[in-house]
Amino acid sequence: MFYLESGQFSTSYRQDQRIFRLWQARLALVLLLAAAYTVVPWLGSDYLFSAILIPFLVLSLAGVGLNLLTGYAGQLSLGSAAFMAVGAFATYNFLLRLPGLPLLDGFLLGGLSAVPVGLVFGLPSLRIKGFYLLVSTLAAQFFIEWLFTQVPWFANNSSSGVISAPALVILGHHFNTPRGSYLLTLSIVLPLVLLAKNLVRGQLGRNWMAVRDMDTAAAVIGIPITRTKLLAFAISSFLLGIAGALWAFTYLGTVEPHGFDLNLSFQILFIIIIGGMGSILGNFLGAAFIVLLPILLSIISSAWLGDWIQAGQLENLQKILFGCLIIVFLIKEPEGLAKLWNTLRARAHGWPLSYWN
Amino acid sequence: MTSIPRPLLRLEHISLSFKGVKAITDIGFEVAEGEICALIGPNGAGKSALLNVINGVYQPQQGQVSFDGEVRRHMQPHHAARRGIARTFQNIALFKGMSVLDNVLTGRTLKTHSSWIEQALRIGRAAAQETRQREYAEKVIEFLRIQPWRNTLVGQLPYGLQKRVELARALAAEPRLLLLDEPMAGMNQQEKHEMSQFILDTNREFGTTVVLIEHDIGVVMGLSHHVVVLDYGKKIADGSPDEVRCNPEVITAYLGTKH
Amino acid sequence: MSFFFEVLLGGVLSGVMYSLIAIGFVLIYKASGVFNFAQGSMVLFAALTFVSLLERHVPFWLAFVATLLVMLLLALLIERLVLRHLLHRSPMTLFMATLGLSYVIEGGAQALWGAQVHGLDLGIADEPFTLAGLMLSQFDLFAAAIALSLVIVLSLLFNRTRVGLSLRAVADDPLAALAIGIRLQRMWVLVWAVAGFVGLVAGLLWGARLGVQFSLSLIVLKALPVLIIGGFTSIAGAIVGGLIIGASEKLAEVYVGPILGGGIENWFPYVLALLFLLIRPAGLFGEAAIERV
Amino acid sequence: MFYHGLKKRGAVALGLILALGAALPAHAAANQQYFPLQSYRVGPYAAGGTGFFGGFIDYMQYVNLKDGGVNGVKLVWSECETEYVVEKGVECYERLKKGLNGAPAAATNPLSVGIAYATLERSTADKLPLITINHGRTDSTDGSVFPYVFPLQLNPYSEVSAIINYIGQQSGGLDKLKGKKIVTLYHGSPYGKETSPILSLLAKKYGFQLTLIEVPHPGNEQQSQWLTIRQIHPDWVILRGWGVMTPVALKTAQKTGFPANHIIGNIWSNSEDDVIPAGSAAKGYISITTHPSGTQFPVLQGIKKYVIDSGKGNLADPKRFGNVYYNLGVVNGILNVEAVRLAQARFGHKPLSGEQVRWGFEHLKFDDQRLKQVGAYGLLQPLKLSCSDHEGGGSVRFQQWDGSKWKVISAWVQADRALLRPIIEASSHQYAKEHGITPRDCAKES
Repeated sequence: MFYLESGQFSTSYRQDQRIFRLWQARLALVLLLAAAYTVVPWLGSDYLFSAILIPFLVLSLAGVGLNLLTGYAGQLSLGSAAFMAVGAFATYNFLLRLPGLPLLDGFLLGGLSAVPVGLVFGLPSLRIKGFYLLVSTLAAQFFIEWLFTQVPWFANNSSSGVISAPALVILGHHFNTPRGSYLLTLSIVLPLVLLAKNLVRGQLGRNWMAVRDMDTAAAVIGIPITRTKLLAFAISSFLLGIAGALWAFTYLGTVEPHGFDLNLSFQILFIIIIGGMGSILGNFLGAAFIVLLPILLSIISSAWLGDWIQAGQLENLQKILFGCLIIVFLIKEPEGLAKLWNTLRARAHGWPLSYWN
Repeated sequence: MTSIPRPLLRLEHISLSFKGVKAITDIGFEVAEGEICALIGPNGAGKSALLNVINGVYQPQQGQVSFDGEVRRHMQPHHAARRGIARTFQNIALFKGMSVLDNVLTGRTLKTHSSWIEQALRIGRAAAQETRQREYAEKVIEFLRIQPWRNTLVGQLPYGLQKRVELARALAAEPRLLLLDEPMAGMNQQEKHEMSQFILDTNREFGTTVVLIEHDIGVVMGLSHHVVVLDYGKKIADGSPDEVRCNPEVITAYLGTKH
Repeated sequence: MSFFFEVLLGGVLSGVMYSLIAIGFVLIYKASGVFNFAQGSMVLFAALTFVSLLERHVPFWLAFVATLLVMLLLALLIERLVLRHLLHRSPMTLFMATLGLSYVIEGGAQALWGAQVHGLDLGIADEPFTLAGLMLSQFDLFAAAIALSLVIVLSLLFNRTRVGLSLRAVADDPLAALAIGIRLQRMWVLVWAVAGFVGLVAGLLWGARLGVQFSLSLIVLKALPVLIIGGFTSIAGAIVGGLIIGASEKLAEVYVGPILGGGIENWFPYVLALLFLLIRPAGLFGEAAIERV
Repeated sequence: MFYHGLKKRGAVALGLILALGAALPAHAAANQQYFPLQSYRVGPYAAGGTGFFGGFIDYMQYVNLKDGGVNGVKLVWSECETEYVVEKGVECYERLKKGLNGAPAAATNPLSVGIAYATLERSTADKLPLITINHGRTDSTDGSVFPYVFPLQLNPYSEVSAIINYIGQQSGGLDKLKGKKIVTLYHGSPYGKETSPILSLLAKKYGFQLTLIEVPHPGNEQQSQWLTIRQIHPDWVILRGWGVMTPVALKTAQKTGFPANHIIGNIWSNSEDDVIPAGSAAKGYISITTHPSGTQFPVLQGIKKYVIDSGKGNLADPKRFGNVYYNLGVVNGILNVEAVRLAQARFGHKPLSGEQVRWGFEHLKFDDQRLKQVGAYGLLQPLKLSCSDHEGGGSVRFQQWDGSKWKVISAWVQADRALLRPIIEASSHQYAKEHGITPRDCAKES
């Protein structure tokens, strides 16, 4: 049925600039969204919502955030979790200390408060490059983690230092159930991703890639390097901040500073490596991969080799597998699952002509 | 050559050195609006360095550059770009990870005035401008006949085409002054011919002033209205092709006899 | 005042330990331009292997040699399966590859030797004795001595031997090295193996301190600032950087910590390194990288 | 083994759940009570997890093999590795909470503060008891606000209070504490900080001089902290450690010349895995415990006879049988099974819902006689829970490491729970207010 798409020519640049040029793609998208809002909530179980879909959505958003910075603007960062932490704790405090503040505004403010932090730790990127920048982002990682552990005010002086989700209410509608949290998360993540997509296909996105590929040339054709880099840090940490708030409140429900540790940063980096640097779709693929693989592994093993492989060994196995995949992708497919997906589609277009493009 | 009534570009007493090593010594010349000026000279004569001075990649220790009447000692690359100076590089400086179209579109960056917020929301000027940029980019792509590769990653294109794409990116900025660093290096006669055609057409159709570096004397003489000859960072001749051709110093420099 | 010196000394001596880790990085970075994040897990792996052998009643030296062989094998595999396929890739890519590598090694180490904590006794007492009013421990001196001799050995290896010369050639310009017939692959294997050896030594000293266990792999995080300060390409730099980090973080913890509420050791070195970067991007001993336009 | 069979089929069922994303149709339950285990056997804290869940599983196994379950209701369980990571803990909780082949889940026992916090509200919503033995959220002691959460035996506040009382005893009376210097070295995390306010309170009350020193996570560098301690020259150091921090603390203490027998470790610094890596430096180190290690207790002998010797033991390393974490697992098993038994006495000898088991937990009562019956006299402290008190015990014993094993050196030392109660209630009521909970009236509860 793929060759139905033949004969669809863009007759205007407007048409050509659509995210989904083909009506099949657009239809598929509409169906997908419809399903996400109707069938899934109707059929889904608590497990599906709170153990798979919500983390998947949140991690996808976080992936987008990091991808703008690393995949598009070429600034390597290991501090993603720190910016997420800022978002989470800021949201918590805004909602706590400004009673009556609408929930969504709380999330928005949380994201915004991550921006200055991102800028501060992004400043060194103007002078240093490549993995030297790791130092700056790692500094962020450790400092922020320490700060939130250290200053009890951030956790409303609770002796445990743990912050827990406020009531998720929008216009008197409660979202605290797994199903509700899922719908809420979905409705926050999707528009943000759309914005990100618009950015990367617009002038700013091209400037980012230009800076990534060769910043001297970028400067020569009049791209303001400083501004472009800092914008990358700002927007990236904004998205990460909101992702952090979602992580804390629609996914886990409660979180402590160490919940945003280096491992989370790594996870997000892996999402974009596996999913595909410089791709928006890739973040979803990568997130799905990183959420599902461990679950499938453990289920498969306990189902079929439950006796002779014990839970612990499985975890090690999975660690090894992850590592290998990272390396394999870096070697074989630096553009990640997204690229594979596109090649697949290209094949499908060509079908039945197997040697198309 | 006598002073031009109203030069677009004037260099005066430019001297540049790296860690004490002199690259350019007291060079000055003028380029008239709308002319094609060629910089020639043996390797290491300081030609590329001079281009880098003109668009602010290097800061000269002495001398000043005046462009369109505006005099400045220190110019930042992006400022130069703003004033309408575009250039290509000796060893191609394209954005390898991006498609031909996107590369050309980056050339439009200074013509885009919508804020990133507008771009994100696709509101206000953003969408309309995006389309306008696209139209112009397509015009340039057509002009340089690289439509077939519109959506190819430049990294995958052959050398000759990459040179063309780089020219396209420069033209997309609608420059008043175009600096070309060996636009035909490593090309065969056929390609060189095409490239020269593009340069001439650019000069005629858009009235773009061109300063180019080229080794192939034949091409240079055919192409340019005005030739400046450098040797060991000094200017040894400056004039019309014919004047330069019979300049004894030039001959020695090129025949390489000691002096 | 003597307290100040005690803190300083203590810091310097734990700095020695950092240096040991950092040296491993420098070696690999010099020869293959890789910032090897997996160094930490290599330390863990080496130490775990060694201890597990000891616990299976393998005599000390035999265990040591066996572990060395294992590390050599590991280096071989890494070169074959990873580095070889990542020639001419960006440092960023290489770095991320080593990130993956660290996962593989950590997982493997635990799968192989289990996750429980092992004690390790090198037979050197870690009890304090006072020297000129300053408190010292034999173990510290021992560690310092080891580090020192390691540096001497390595610099001899680099400057005197033929292998060392070709190593430096590779470091300076891989292509040229290839041209004059140096086998790049072999050099890399060698360097990674040496790094493995350094890792083992570091692992033993740290292991004797902390017990051999998972968190050994975390000391990789201390090495990064050390490298920034010392420069990625200089063994001397690694030592000095280590000492600076060690001393300053301890002093900061003792004198600044209380003001900020303590526990600042995790991020202080990074902030310090950041300042260094902004002032002297090449580090103390590193060669400044010149960018061609 | 038959319960493995169950595990398999259960997992396949879970596979289906995943595939369909739909709830598993709960077909008629076999006569089984299910325990979902969010265990951790790898990662930095594997030592604790392996021991604890080993003991827990072996005890349930013992009950199955010896009595054929609880009143004929077989105990079944399945493990899900959390690696002590909160997200994984949540995933496991959601995966396992539905029960196994219709066998309903009795209670969850994540041995992790983080996971406990993350699943606290879920447990309440799902009506599934959340057991946080010796740890967890202090104010969940107030069962009127936290009906489904049980910090059994000992909550963090009682912990420090008991330690101070012990130090009091040692110095010959709490009044002698005046002017004493006590340093608390704590892990740089919410867990580590949790007891600081209580310590300060006690310091004010008894007039001892308290210094709080933080060790940044994970704690494998403590030179500066111990030099500071040496500077202060305290009478006692209270060690609130976790994972690698404890052995390193002991090593560094030795290195800086502080005597191990004046360091008192808290409940998570009290296992063999904490001291063995420190080698000789740990000799003389004192720590609290809610249960002695050792295998002399009848219940452990029983486990040996029925489980270990018949090769059905869960431990890969037999040396760990009877160590602190293992015995904690056994104690935890005893408490869980007893809760099921009590609940059955009320709701009938059949598989019970979490809600019913909760009743059992709330009415847990162990006096010496009952302890003797289950063969845990001296292993488990006498305790009695109620609607308002979900902790029950609140007393600890002190043990000292002699270089090869722990020796119990004190009788049960009670925490000053009367003193702590108002603080706990203040906090629990604040929680109730934040979350719009109206506390149960415990007078009405039966």
